[in-house]
Amino acid sequence: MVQVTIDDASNTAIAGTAHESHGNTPPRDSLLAVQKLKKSYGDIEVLHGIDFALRRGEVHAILGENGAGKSTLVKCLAGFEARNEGQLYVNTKQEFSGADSGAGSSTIADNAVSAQLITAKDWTHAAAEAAGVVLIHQEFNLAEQLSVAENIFLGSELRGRGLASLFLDKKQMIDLSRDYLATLHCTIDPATLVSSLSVADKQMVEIAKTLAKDARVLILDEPTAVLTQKESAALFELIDRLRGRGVGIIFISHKLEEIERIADRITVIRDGDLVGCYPAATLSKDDMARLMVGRELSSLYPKVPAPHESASVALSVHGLHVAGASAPESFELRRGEILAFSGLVGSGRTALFETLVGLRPARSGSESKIFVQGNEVRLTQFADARANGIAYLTKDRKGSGLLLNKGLRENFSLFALAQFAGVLIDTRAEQSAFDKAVDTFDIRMRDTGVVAGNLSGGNQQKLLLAKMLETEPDIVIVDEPTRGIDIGTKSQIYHFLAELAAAGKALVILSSDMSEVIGMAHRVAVMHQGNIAGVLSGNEITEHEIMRYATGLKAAAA
Amino acid sequence: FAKRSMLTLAASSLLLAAVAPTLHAQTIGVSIPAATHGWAGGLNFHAEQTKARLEGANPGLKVVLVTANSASEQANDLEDLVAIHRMDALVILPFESAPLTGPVRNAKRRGVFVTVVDRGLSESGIHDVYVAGNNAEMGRVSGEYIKERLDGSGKIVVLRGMPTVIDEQRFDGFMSALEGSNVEVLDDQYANWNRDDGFTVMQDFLSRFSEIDAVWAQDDDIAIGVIQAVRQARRQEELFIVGGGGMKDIVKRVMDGDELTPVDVLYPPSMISTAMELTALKLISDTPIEGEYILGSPLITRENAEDYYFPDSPF
Amino acid sequence: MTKVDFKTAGPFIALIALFILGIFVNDAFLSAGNVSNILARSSFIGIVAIGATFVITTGGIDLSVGSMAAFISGCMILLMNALMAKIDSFVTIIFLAIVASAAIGALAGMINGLLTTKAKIEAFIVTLGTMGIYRSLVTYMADGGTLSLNFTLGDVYSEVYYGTLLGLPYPVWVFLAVAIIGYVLLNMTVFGRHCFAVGSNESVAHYSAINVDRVKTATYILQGLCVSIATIIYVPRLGSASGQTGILWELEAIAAVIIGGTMLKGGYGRIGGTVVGALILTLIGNILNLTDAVSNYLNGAVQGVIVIVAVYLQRGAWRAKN
Amino acid sequence: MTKVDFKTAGPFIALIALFILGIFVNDAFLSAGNVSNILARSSFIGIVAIGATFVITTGGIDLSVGSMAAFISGCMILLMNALMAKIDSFVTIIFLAIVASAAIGALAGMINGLLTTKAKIEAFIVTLGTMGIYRSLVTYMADGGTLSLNFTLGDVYSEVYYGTLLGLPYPVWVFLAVAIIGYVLLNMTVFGRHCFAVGSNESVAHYSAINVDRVKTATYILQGLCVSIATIIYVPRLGSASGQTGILWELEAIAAVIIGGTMLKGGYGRIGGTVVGALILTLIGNILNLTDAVSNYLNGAVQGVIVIVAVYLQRGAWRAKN
Ligand SMILES: Nc1ncnc2c1ncn2[C@@H]1O[C@H](COP(=O)(O)OP(=O)(O)OP(=O)(O)O)[C@@H](O)[C@H]1O
Ligand SMILES: Nc1ncnc2c1ncn2[C@@H]1O[C@H](COP(=O)(O)OP(=O)(O)OP(=O)(O)O)[C@@H](O)[C@H]1O
Ligand SMILES: [Mg+2]
Ligand SMILES: [Mg+2]
Repeated sequence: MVQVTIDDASNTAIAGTAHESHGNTPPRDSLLAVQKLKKSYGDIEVLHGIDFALRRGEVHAILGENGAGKSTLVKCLAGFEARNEGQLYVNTKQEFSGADSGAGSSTIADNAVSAQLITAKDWTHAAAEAAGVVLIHQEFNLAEQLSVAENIFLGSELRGRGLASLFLDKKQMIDLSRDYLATLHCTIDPATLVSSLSVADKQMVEIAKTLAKDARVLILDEPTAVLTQKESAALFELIDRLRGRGVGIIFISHKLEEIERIADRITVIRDGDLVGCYPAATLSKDDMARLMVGRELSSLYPKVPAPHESASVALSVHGLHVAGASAPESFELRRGEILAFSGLVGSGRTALFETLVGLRPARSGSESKIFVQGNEVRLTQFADARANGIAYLTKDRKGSGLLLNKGLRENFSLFALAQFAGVLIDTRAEQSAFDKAVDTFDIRMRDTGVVAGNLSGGNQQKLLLAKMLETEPDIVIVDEPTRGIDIGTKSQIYHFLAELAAAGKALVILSSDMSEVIGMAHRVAVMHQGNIAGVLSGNEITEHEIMRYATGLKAAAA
Repeated sequence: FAKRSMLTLAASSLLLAAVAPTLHAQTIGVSIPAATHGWAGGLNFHAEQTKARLEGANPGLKVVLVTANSASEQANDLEDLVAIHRMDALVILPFESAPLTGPVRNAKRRGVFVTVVDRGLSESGIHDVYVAGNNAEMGRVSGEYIKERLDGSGKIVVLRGMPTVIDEQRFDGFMSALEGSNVEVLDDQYANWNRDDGFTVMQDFLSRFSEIDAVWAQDDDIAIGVIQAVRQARRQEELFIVGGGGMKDIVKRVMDGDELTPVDVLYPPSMISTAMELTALKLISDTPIEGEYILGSPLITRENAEDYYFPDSPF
Repeated sequence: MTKVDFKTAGPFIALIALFILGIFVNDAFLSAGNVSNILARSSFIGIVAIGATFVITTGGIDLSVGSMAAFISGCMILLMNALMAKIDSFVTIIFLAIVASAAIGALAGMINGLLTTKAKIEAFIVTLGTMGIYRSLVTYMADGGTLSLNFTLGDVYSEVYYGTLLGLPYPVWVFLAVAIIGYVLLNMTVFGRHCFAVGSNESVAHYSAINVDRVKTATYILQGLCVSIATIIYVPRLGSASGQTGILWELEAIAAVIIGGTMLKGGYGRIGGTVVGALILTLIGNILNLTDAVSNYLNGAVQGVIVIVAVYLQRGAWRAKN
Repeated sequence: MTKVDFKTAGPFIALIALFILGIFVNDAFLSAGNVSNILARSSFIGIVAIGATFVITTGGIDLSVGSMAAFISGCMILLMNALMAKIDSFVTIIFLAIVASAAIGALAGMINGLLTTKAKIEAFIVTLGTMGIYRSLVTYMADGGTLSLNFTLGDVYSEVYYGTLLGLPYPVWVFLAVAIIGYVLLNMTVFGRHCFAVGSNESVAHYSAINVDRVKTATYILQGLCVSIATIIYVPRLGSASGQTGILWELEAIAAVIIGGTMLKGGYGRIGGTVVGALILTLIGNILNLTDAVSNYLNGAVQGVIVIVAVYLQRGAWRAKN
């Protein structure tokens, strides 16, 4: 039967709330729906009245620019944030028990909402989880010092039977974890500590975690941002299977081709307002981009003319031996050139460049020669790299990139701080540089007073870019620079990087995004198991060629 | 007091003359509190000195000196003295009386000759020798001096040590001496046998009370702090201070006729030497020396101060 | 494989090194009496430190344990002395005192826990405050002096400290039991798992539907219970309580925990290590009593150096792993 | 706006509440003498606590400050007494002693820092160890007793503690100066930013080209220098040093820092709050001495309660902000 709980202000609001546009009224087969949802942080309203409904067995994508409010919306849906206004309906239990309730005694039933209306106060994440609504956060939500299996079952640990029910059933948890990971074609050992996993593996653990929870509604907030195509494919396989079982899936991504591939319906939001809800089949990728950005986009990848043969060498690396790699590595980079490093996850791109810039010790006893603009330099600390005009942007923005509990200006200036300081820090200069960067990088926040952790994921990435580029480096190394960035901003960033190259800076892009590599690079170095397997240029740069080197099918002509 | 000095003298001469080779090595365990404040520092100093002297004079004698920072640490020390050093005799100045009663009894049951110093155990019949300081007496002597000096009426403040039995006994002795007089104790506060706390507490007393005729600081470390506070407030003229213990700095002042500290009350840390010597005497010569040796707390005045002034002692 | 062993073995290596030093310094070190003394002594700090392992693993700290021990001792003694007039059976009296002790310990721990979690005051401040409070209370109860257990009763009760089973003193058995229970609780139950999670990342724990406040409060209650158990075997040893009882136990307990490999910042706790840590601390004191090579004034310095070196060796071994 | 004020005002509110309590308890509280006593007294803990603010902001802890103060005092006194025989000018002697004090403080801090960063031993253990070491050394230097400054020299030097400028004792001016320098250093310089960054997230600091080890070590050196400054104004007060000197300063300093709103877990530090925290602690002691409404035995309890309540009020206000 229908249970009705009505919160204070909602009585009158509900009558006749049938929101006809785009068929967004909570219909009988809605698993989870909201109407007129508003959410504010402090005095700042972030969502201005969103209608959204998730049907059983559908993949419903949410599309929007960075900071549009996607994460906020799904956090409200999953009970992680309390909404300020609006109604929320859940219907997971009836759906799965197969009972489709008819009329109730209230007006809501007359509205054909066979779901339960839940007050904001009651919709805690625990309640949501009990109702089978599971959210994978955009930012990781793992206990670093615990193992994979321990994380997967955190909060819902398995225990033995009988007397053994006092104790954890570790073996079963490990076995099941291994099974869940296998479903995702992921081979990490469930006993590994999460702190030692790569970001991609952490994401796989996050996904595996949901499998342990038997979700009716699965919400994935940018799960593929840190995954490679192969891992993404495994995820989509899983999504297809769950959809077939009637699970409702909310999927957020900035990769439009993924949305095209997997979504049934698409809800677009812009600046906290609902743009509309559309059947996926009716939208092309260009439509999607236009709807979310609200204007026509210029071409995504700007044309950067390859540097002239005579352009001087900006960076030259000889015999750099990364700890753990089998052989030393050498390469060159010319001014005005964009060199991309591609490869599978864990192929050693990050390790190579972190070692180069002095963030990690090289293999002990190894000798390398590094020339910057023709002068030999020793980069034993990251500060040496900075002093030689090199900037390196980490791919782990949460763990190593930003101080999440500190203000935006403080974060922005941390790397380039000396530029703003004589004896004391010139906060005025700092502030104006920050204001300029907010402009340049289009960092969007509703309130400049927020801490970095409260920025939307994409805007955190932009802030990180701004931070590392503030020193105006001549050699820019960016590791996964557009991770989690919306298509509009991506294009901005590509144009920005292109301008840098055009101005004679040398760029290295470490990326798992194949189209980015192909679209931007003059040359592509493909890494395999810690070393460069091959370097492609011009017409050789194709997805096929890159994959052949990356997977070890083809090795560098020795 | 006469009995005590004579005995010490007798003991020392005997030991220095001890030539009779001992048949088997004898071990005396000495367990005292660590040097955590002035008086205990003096105690440690005298114990070290006496150990060197006894061992030097008696090749067959071994003195093991251990120090503790708490009652339970001292109980550990006793166990170690029994289990490891297999001591024949124990000289102990208990950190606190009650908690060490059991552990000392255990040692005693193993046939160890027990000399207790200063703080009596809470059970009678355990010790063979008791060299007793007399805390109540010390308080009483101080109280009586203040009462007399003030002609039976005046306002005083009291700075106490730490909340322990010793402090209680001294304080009670002091208060009983004042009984019936018109000497009014304005307030008493703990100063933890510590110079800094003595200074701070006295500063506050001086702010609080516009009229103070005398201060009982109970301990010379506290007295040092009190002196500085009084000087800072420039109220030297109106009051005097009675400390306690016999610290050389204070005794020197008494000797020099400092009006601020006209007297001191002796509570000698050298009592440990007496106890160690008596015990050694017992071990070596088997002289019957069981019993109690109560040390007095004489008033140190300008006249007799020279007898109590030991410039080389750390206390 | 060997690397993992190294990590776990860290504290053990330090322990063994000290043991060898002990043998080297004095023959009597290895005597049955001495070894059993060391074990019995380390049981106080050891038991308290096992409670502290939970608190620290969960990211908290408890500075009040020493004065809590003094307070509980005082309450037990007052209660037992009072019951002497009313109840004939010594065993009943002791039993009631033990029950009361556990209740007070749990309550005191709960107060620390609730002030930390509900009033949201930092654990360091809360327990610094309660440290002063309990110590004052026991001083007050003892009127500035010492509370002593009734003599005849004390004789009976002292069996709990001095009695032996299979050649080992009872406190050692109690220590062992507490250690085993602590190990199981921390490593094999849901509660233990949640302690790790809360210490590792509170918000993750929160989002995993773990009641963070409850877990934290529970660790303080556990700590209180451990203090109570330590007190139950402490009281028969010294038969008294005063403002000086249990002084600096908090530092010793925390040191034992950290020497054992638990991280002060939370998220990583090891009961076995804590046991070894407590033994190491006791051993250092014992070894200093074995020899007079070191001036008594320098005992503290030697202790300090050994603790630092012990942890260095251990962490060094640990680092070799990565 | 008002909300931000609340946050900053937290400790001040507690301070004012105590001040009113003081006036209420005793008229003498407001006397010029008493106020100047309070200020002069709080300068020791205050100066040490300013150093501790840096260490704690950066995520460390230093338990050795009290015994370091004792050790430095002892060294200064020995040095000055020795120089008396060689140098005539008292001012020169005092100047040399001050230089030596700063050098020893910086060195002692550096040892703590290097053991923490290079030997990778937890700060708690390192400084617990050095705490024992310094305290032992000073006891040893004093032969278990007290080191006293030469009397004539002491009279000259005592001006540093007892002298006044514009009606305020010199120590207060020194405290003020250290506080201002500390404030500027922490909030307005690159170094201060780096302290926040390291305390907030070491890995982010590392990836921002900050030399994490150097920043940490520098905070311990700063702490050592602060201890040395505190010592320089402490020695002339009583002209002596012993194993008792500076006892429990570490707890008081840390408490002052935390009462002032700095977080023990690092990443958030406030010099102004620390100054207020030190004043609060001194005030509590002063008020207790000004009244006999409270049994002496319960002083510690009242202190504990006030500290907890003060922090509660403050954190309560702080929470209201979010
Ligand atoms: N806890 C918070 N406090 C204050 N503001 C917040 C908080 N969380 C999010 N915001 C703000 O709400 C807005 C929407 O953020 P949200 O994370 O929902 O964006 P998003 O659509 O998920 O963007 P992205 O694609 O970058 O992840 C942003 O302006 C963000 O700064
Ligand atoms: N802290 C570490 N300890 C041990 N091995 C590590 C560590 N970090 C990385 N590795 C190993 O070094 C190799 C290179 O890792 P790295 O993260 O550099 O790869 P990557 O190609 O940059 O991966 P991604 O595609 O995720 O950016 C991997 O085999 C990884 O397992
Ligand atoms: Mg988002
Ligand atoms: Mg990489």
